[in-house]
Amino acid sequence: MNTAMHLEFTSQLDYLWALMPEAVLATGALILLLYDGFFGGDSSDNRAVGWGSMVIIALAAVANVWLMGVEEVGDTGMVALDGFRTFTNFIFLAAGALIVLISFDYNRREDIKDAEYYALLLFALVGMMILAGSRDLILIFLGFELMSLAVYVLVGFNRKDPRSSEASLKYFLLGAFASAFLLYGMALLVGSAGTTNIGLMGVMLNAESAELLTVMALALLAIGFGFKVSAVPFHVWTPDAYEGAPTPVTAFLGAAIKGAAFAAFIRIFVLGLGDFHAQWEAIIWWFAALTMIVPNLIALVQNNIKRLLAYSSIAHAGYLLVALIAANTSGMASFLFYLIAYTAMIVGAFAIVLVLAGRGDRYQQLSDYDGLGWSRPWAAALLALFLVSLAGLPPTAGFVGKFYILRAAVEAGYLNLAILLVLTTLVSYWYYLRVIVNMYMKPSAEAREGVAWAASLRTVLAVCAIITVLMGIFPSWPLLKARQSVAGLRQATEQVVETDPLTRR
Amino acid sequence: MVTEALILSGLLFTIGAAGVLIRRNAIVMFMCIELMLNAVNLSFIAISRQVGVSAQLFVIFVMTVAAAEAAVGLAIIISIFRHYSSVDVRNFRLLRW
Amino acid sequence: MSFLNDLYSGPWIVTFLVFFPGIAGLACLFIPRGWLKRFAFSAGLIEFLVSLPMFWTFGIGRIEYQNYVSIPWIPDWGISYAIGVDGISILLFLLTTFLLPISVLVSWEQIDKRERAYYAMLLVLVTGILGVFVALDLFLFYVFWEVMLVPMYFLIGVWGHERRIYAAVKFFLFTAFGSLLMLVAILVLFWLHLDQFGVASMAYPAMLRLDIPGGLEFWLFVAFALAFAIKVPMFPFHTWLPDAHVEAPTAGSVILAAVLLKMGVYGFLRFAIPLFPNAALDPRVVMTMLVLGLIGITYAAWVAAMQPNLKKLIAYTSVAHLGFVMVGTFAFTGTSVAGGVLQMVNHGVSTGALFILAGFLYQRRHTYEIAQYGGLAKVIPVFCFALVLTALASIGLPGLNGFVGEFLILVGSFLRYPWVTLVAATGVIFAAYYMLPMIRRVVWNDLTVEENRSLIDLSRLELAIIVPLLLMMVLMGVYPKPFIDRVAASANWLSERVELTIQADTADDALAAAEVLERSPRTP
Amino acid sequence: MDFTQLIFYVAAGLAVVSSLLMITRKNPVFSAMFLIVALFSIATIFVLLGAHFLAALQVIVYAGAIMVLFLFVIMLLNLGHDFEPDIRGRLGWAFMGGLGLVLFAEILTAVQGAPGDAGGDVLTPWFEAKGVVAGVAEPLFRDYAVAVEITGVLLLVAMVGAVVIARREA
Amino acid sequence: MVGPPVVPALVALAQEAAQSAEAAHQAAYVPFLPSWMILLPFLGFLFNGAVGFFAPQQRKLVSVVGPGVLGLAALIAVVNLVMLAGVHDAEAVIRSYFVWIDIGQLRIDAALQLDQLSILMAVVVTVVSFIIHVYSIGYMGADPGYARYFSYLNLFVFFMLVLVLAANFPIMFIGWEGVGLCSYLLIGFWFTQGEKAEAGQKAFVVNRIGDFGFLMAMFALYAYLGTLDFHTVFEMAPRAFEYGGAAVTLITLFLFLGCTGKSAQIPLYVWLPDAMDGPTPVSALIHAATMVTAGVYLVARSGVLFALAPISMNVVAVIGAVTALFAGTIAVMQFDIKRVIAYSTISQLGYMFLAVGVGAFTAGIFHLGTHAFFKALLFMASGAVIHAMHHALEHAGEPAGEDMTQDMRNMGGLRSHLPTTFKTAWVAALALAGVFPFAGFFSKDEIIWSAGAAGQTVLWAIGIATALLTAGYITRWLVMVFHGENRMGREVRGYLHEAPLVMTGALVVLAIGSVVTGWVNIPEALPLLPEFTWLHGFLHPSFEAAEHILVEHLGEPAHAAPVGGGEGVWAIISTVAALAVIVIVFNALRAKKYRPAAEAVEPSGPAGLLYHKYYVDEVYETLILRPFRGICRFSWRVIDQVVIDGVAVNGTAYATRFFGWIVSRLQTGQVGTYALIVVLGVLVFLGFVTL
Repeated sequence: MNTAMHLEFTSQLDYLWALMPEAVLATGALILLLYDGFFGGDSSDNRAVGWGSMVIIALAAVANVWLMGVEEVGDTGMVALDGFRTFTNFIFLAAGALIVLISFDYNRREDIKDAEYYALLLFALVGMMILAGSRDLILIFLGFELMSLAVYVLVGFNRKDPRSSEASLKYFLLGAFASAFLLYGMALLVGSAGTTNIGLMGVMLNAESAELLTVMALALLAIGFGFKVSAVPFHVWTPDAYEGAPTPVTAFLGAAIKGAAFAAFIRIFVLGLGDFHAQWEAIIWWFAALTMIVPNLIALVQNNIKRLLAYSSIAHAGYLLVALIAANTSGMASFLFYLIAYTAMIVGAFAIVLVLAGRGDRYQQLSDYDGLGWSRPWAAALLALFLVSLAGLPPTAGFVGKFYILRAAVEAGYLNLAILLVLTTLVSYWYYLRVIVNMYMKPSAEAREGVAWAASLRTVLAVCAIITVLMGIFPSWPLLKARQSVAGLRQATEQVVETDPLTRR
Repeated sequence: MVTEALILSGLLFTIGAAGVLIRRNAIVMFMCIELMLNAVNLSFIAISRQVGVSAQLFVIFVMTVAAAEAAVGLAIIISIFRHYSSVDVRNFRLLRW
Repeated sequence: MSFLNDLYSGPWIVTFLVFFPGIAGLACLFIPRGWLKRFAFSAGLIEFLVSLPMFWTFGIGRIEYQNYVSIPWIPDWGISYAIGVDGISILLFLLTTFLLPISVLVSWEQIDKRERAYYAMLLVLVTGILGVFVALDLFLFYVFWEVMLVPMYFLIGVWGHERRIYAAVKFFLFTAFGSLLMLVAILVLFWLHLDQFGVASMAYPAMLRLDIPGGLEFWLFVAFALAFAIKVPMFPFHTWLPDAHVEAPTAGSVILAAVLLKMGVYGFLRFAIPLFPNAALDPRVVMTMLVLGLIGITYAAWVAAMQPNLKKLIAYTSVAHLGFVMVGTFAFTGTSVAGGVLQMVNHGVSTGALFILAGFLYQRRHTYEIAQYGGLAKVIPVFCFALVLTALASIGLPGLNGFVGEFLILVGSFLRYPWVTLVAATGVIFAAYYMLPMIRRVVWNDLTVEENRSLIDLSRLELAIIVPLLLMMVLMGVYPKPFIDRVAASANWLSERVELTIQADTADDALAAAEVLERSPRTP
Repeated sequence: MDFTQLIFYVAAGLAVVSSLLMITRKNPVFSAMFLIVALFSIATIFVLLGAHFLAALQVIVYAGAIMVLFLFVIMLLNLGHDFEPDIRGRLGWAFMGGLGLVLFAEILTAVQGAPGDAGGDVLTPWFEAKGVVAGVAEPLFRDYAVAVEITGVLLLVAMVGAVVIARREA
Repeated sequence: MVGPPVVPALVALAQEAAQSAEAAHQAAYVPFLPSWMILLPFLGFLFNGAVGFFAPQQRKLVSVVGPGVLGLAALIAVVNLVMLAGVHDAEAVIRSYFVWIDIGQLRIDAALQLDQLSILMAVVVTVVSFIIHVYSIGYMGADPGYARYFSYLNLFVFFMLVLVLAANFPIMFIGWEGVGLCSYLLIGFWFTQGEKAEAGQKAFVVNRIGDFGFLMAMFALYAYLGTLDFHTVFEMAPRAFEYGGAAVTLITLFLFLGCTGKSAQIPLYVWLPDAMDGPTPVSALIHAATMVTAGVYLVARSGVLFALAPISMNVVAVIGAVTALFAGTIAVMQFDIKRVIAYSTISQLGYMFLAVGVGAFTAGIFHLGTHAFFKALLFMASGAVIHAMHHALEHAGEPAGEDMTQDMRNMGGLRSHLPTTFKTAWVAALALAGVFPFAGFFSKDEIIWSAGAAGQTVLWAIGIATALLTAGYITRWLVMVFHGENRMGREVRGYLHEAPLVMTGALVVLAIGSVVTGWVNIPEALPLLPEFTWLHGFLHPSFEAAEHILVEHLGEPAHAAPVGGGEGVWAIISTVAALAVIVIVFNALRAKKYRPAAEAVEPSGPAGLLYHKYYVDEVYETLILRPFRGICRFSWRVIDQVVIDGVAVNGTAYATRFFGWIVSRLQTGQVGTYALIVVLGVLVFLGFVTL
């Protein structure tokens, strides 16, 4: 790696190099489509395509490893080449792989044969990676839409199920609606900055005397991203989409998509527009506060496990928003760490929900989980583990992640948000506990047919559980990696928080 | 004229947004969104006078995206119509609370 | 024996003791059902026997942490696995290991469903508790503090009585409420350390050197104090306790009362007061805490006197007893602090025994209603003997353990707060007022309930459970000196050191004072 | 008021009126028609603002392709009649209208800070130098080639997605 | 820092005191097996307790071991007394066995202090206990809890000896509470009867109020002096405390609060009459002879402190005198054979407090000793009567509840059936009435005289009045029980018979004691008698310091009664008056026809007031207990369940959930609503930045 390749972005070919993992994925997805078109025929199973996509993801990961050795020269390239990007790429790829693995079972059970499922998953990954790795508004927009379009379709992929279609429609309509706002914000931003390059905006705009137009643009931009990361009050689509979507896609929505949106959010707001911290802080503060409070409250009255996890996922977006507003190294590193932990636990949780729901996703009510702890001890124990981790109790990854976010918040002086975070966490304990109560403390529900635990699914669960526990007990290495990945990203952001953290809000 | 165009863009954007709120027909709502996108395009065009051609390039991508969205969106609408025999969003309330 | 000496003066014995129950607990999940009980008990017994020599190898009169070990855990955040015992923790530590085999044994006959998970939870719980008592790193402390919540939650919620779910959730949320705010405070401390010394550290000794701005110090103290006050529990944060106690299975109640509550006071002694001396010993704060302690003593006694439910009564007596301890803690003389620690151990033994005895009754009659009993001395005299003795120990009859702690607390508190002590001492009267009627209605009186005629007296197993506790009560009452000796030096040191920190006006002086009195964590 | 401005206001008025009509007509087909009118008006303004190429695109892509697609779907689903009361009641109208006014007011406030015509015109010299099509194409394929590539993927996704999701269940 | 700091100078004092304590070790008196004195009863307790657990039917061994250990202990005590009496002004010997509590400055040894006062008390305790143990063999012979009974009794003596022999306050407190515990256990010995168990509980709780005072006194003493050892405390006190100062006054008042509880003085006397529910030997031992006198012992022991606090002395004297009179009047109208004596005990204890309150410590201890004998005798005589009544009623097949066996209205004319009991009861009564030459005459006379000599005219007068009252009620008691017509059925009467030998033997021994114990201290003032102030001389070292302080501040006691006349004159007057009262009452009552309790009408008017004990229990119940229970109930039902748990805790939870529900209603599932929410959000946030 010492002989690092340097990219200067003097020609468009450089971008191809810089987008190597994305290119691998996209090409792979295309090949898969072609393969399916020519050889797939009427095969009753789309598993071959699934394994193919696993291979492609692995190749993309290799490409990403290669990317780690590439350095960029100059700082205005449309595509970033930094630790942040490779780190998030890895997480997205890993999440994608996990989702592919849990999809096998689901697709067979729900009789979903279209190979396009996996191709779209890969395309969504491409979109996410572009989204998280770009520095240009156009690329961000395109990545955004690429990801969204693929996911709109994925959400509605279970065509037999009206819930799936409904979820897809709601997601699509509101997503497009929010895109318009985002785009309007971009327009105004371009108008006031005169450039589409995020890196240059800080130079072009004077943060000290920011015009109303810029502030407005920032607000619209924040709203657009707020929609994607489901920040309250733009979260309204989330529970419906999560509940209706095929469960693997729900996991994908919860883990990777939100992560990608957040990565872009952070890249634009912290890295690109960190100088405008004072301008966007108020908005994000309210986002964070509301996004912690509202979903945690609503989740208390949920009876559908998927919906409950959906609200839980919104609440986690709130916690991540705290990391975002902290806008310091800790904040970004904690985001990366949290992303790993969160991906592991949310995918794990949904994987169990997926299996237990049975054919046609019938068993999704909390009451269906009664007594599960004793009739299906492993499933229940794992679900309990993931829930405990989501709740942020030690010794799980969720705790360390939350701790890191809190640390970032305290360092940046957002004691009020830190306190709000822990209080809402307290509320969240309540509904996570409800699931555990049902599983362990209530008499068993009536017996139902056994479920098959495919090897792929068991692998996913094992991986998620190990990550959840190991990162809870020995978080050093990922913490180090997370910190290294954001080290030196942007010195200026450190100045934002230089003042005494305890005298500010 | 740029300012006027921007104001017009804002007005159209607002009308589009209001349309989304007012209508209950999924297709018409989607059309309203298209109008909003077009309003944004108008903004881009207006500001490209000062910013340069890159803002116009943006419009090209927006248009492409809008086309892609239209394809996917209408497909979704067709798909849901199969279930509900309706495109009235009031009927789509299996998922709530 | 030099091998033993080396072992017990070395750093790893405590680590072993902390994690052994947890590992054994996980092993429980895979033990054949037939072996399970014996396995769990053996694990508990081994734990206790291994821990027992610590009582003698503990260096009396030494104030530094013994069996100290500190190895980096999360170096990036300055977090290390740092543990050690001193006079404040050693007795609580040993109390926990002492009660472990007993609570396992108690469960032998009372738990008849989902046994594997039960013993696993019980043992894991003990790991959490032991960890709390030895952790010398704030992060580690917090981890253990929370880790212990989950198994306790399961113990109450799965193996409890009718309203177990309510009680379990209440317990969990209530205690988590306090600890989460403490987490924020810990992070602020962490940040302050980073700010003042440029080094990330969570080490407890390092935190003692911090120079915390006045207003902030108060709020940090409040955050810590809230967590601990809930755990103690102090009035008005006590209402989770009766519910948790009543619904928990016997062993759960025993651990809860005997050890878990102590974590609160321990937290005050180890963290809340030494870390924030100026806030904690601000006269207004002290008065508030003392008054709350006094309310705990009197009010809980009054409420206890009215309880128709045996377990609930005992639960409220815990609140009253812990009120005493809190008074001793915040009077903050060496004597009262030592008395407080001692009283915690005493309370652990006697209240633990009370819960066990209540459990024995429950096993026979499946009710905790006091009105359902009466005249038991005629049918089950041995049981009644144990109950009366325990009750007397609990109300602080001289010659039994309860008195010594109470006496030291009050005698120590009187030096500073005579009026507070005056009120606190009325607790002595109220103690008789709630406990004796219970005894009368259970043990004495006429045998009115027909079912009670056929009760059988304590079995051998039950005797094996209760006799060690009774012996401890008598031993600690008649010859408390060895126990006091182990606490005294640390208690005195603590109170002196904190006083000195307060007296030292400027930051420099405070640092100097801290430096002078700093316990260098060295391994002997 | 010179001629360009006159055209601008006419086109703007047309755009506003037709979009208002679009959101108020009960029949979706009418709505689509009015939207097309609005898009044409906007294309006119594009021309006035110097974006000739994009004006052409606007007509071709939007009016020509997208709106046809809309109409096609409306017809396909047999929604071309106006008895379906898909518009909110009077009260909803007023409320939503009010919200729209507020939104407009906010946008207006912000837009007033924009440089406007005073910001100069870099576009006219550029197009004069490069030509209308090349002026757009050159930066598009030079500086944003990668974006174009991505757009290709995007369109592929849209195509695949539309096919998959609209496909009748076997 | 609030509160009295321990002055460094006091540390020097403490060292000095320690040196003199060392000197005490070199005194000529070498205690004889002091630890065995207290260990023996304890071993007896263990043994009998074990028997009670494992072989409750075993009686023989218990009958030997129970009284046996006491006999040995008494022997040791007497030997020690003799040895001590042989050494002139022997210094106190402190035997320390192990360190009980040691922390910081506080060091409490498990130590015994052997000096004149404690040994004398030990002798009284062990001797009386031994006799009562023997008596119990007969009295409790048929009880199923025989071994348990003896184990309790042994334990009681153990604690009593700890109390008496302790060398510091905390160890004394162990004994102090320990005897309370045994009292509790023994009162409730027949626990299956609800009111007995309740009486025991009442005794315990009331005593705890007193103990609270004791504790506070200890804390204050430690705060001021830094030690709780008797020796050091009394050594340092005169220098550490200002005469009449607030500190020492408060300390002594707290101590006295403890005494009022244990020794049944106003206002805490209420438990003692109820304590009569226990077996009669228990009443004799604990509630007459030993435990209840612990308060007097404590005041005498802490004489130095009390001497320094004139206000406290006055309080002690006044409370004592008032209690004496008050309880005496109640005794006049009681019909329960034991209650009369119980109130009499309270009254006599009042006398003792009067004595120590006016500084006549020796007189107080003297009366304590004599009282132990004659009051124990009175109780045991009652016991014999009850025993007889019980047997007779049982044999006759009639209900033998306590209302039958103990109500004097059912008795009368028992002298022919219970001759020995009758005779010994008369001896005891005369002793109680203070008739020459019975023991009570000497001790009571000295108390009254001391009160007069101290210039307490009113108290002196009360003392005399009470003495006459005493003669009156005890004569009434005698008459109702033994004289006149037997008011039982003929059939029952036939079964009445004297108690067994162990019991009557014990009665006789005590009767002898009731006569001769008075002779240990014959004041010179009495005409015709040789002066023999052995007790004064013997106890002199124990009270020297206290008396020195008194003399220093109050001057020598006067040699004439407040209304003139010397000690001799008043002794004669009081004896004659008492005799006169006895004769008058005897004659007046012998002729009176009593109706059996079942047919009797309740007394009304002033007599009713006395009969109902001035309604004190009722007043306590109404004014203190009921409101207190109300507070308790309020605390639980309202504060705990409604305010804290209901509103604050569950209320928060419900509110949270409710808010959750409310907010969840926004998720209508309608895209229109969602769009509206989004737009509203946009508007708000844009407004946020634009405004």
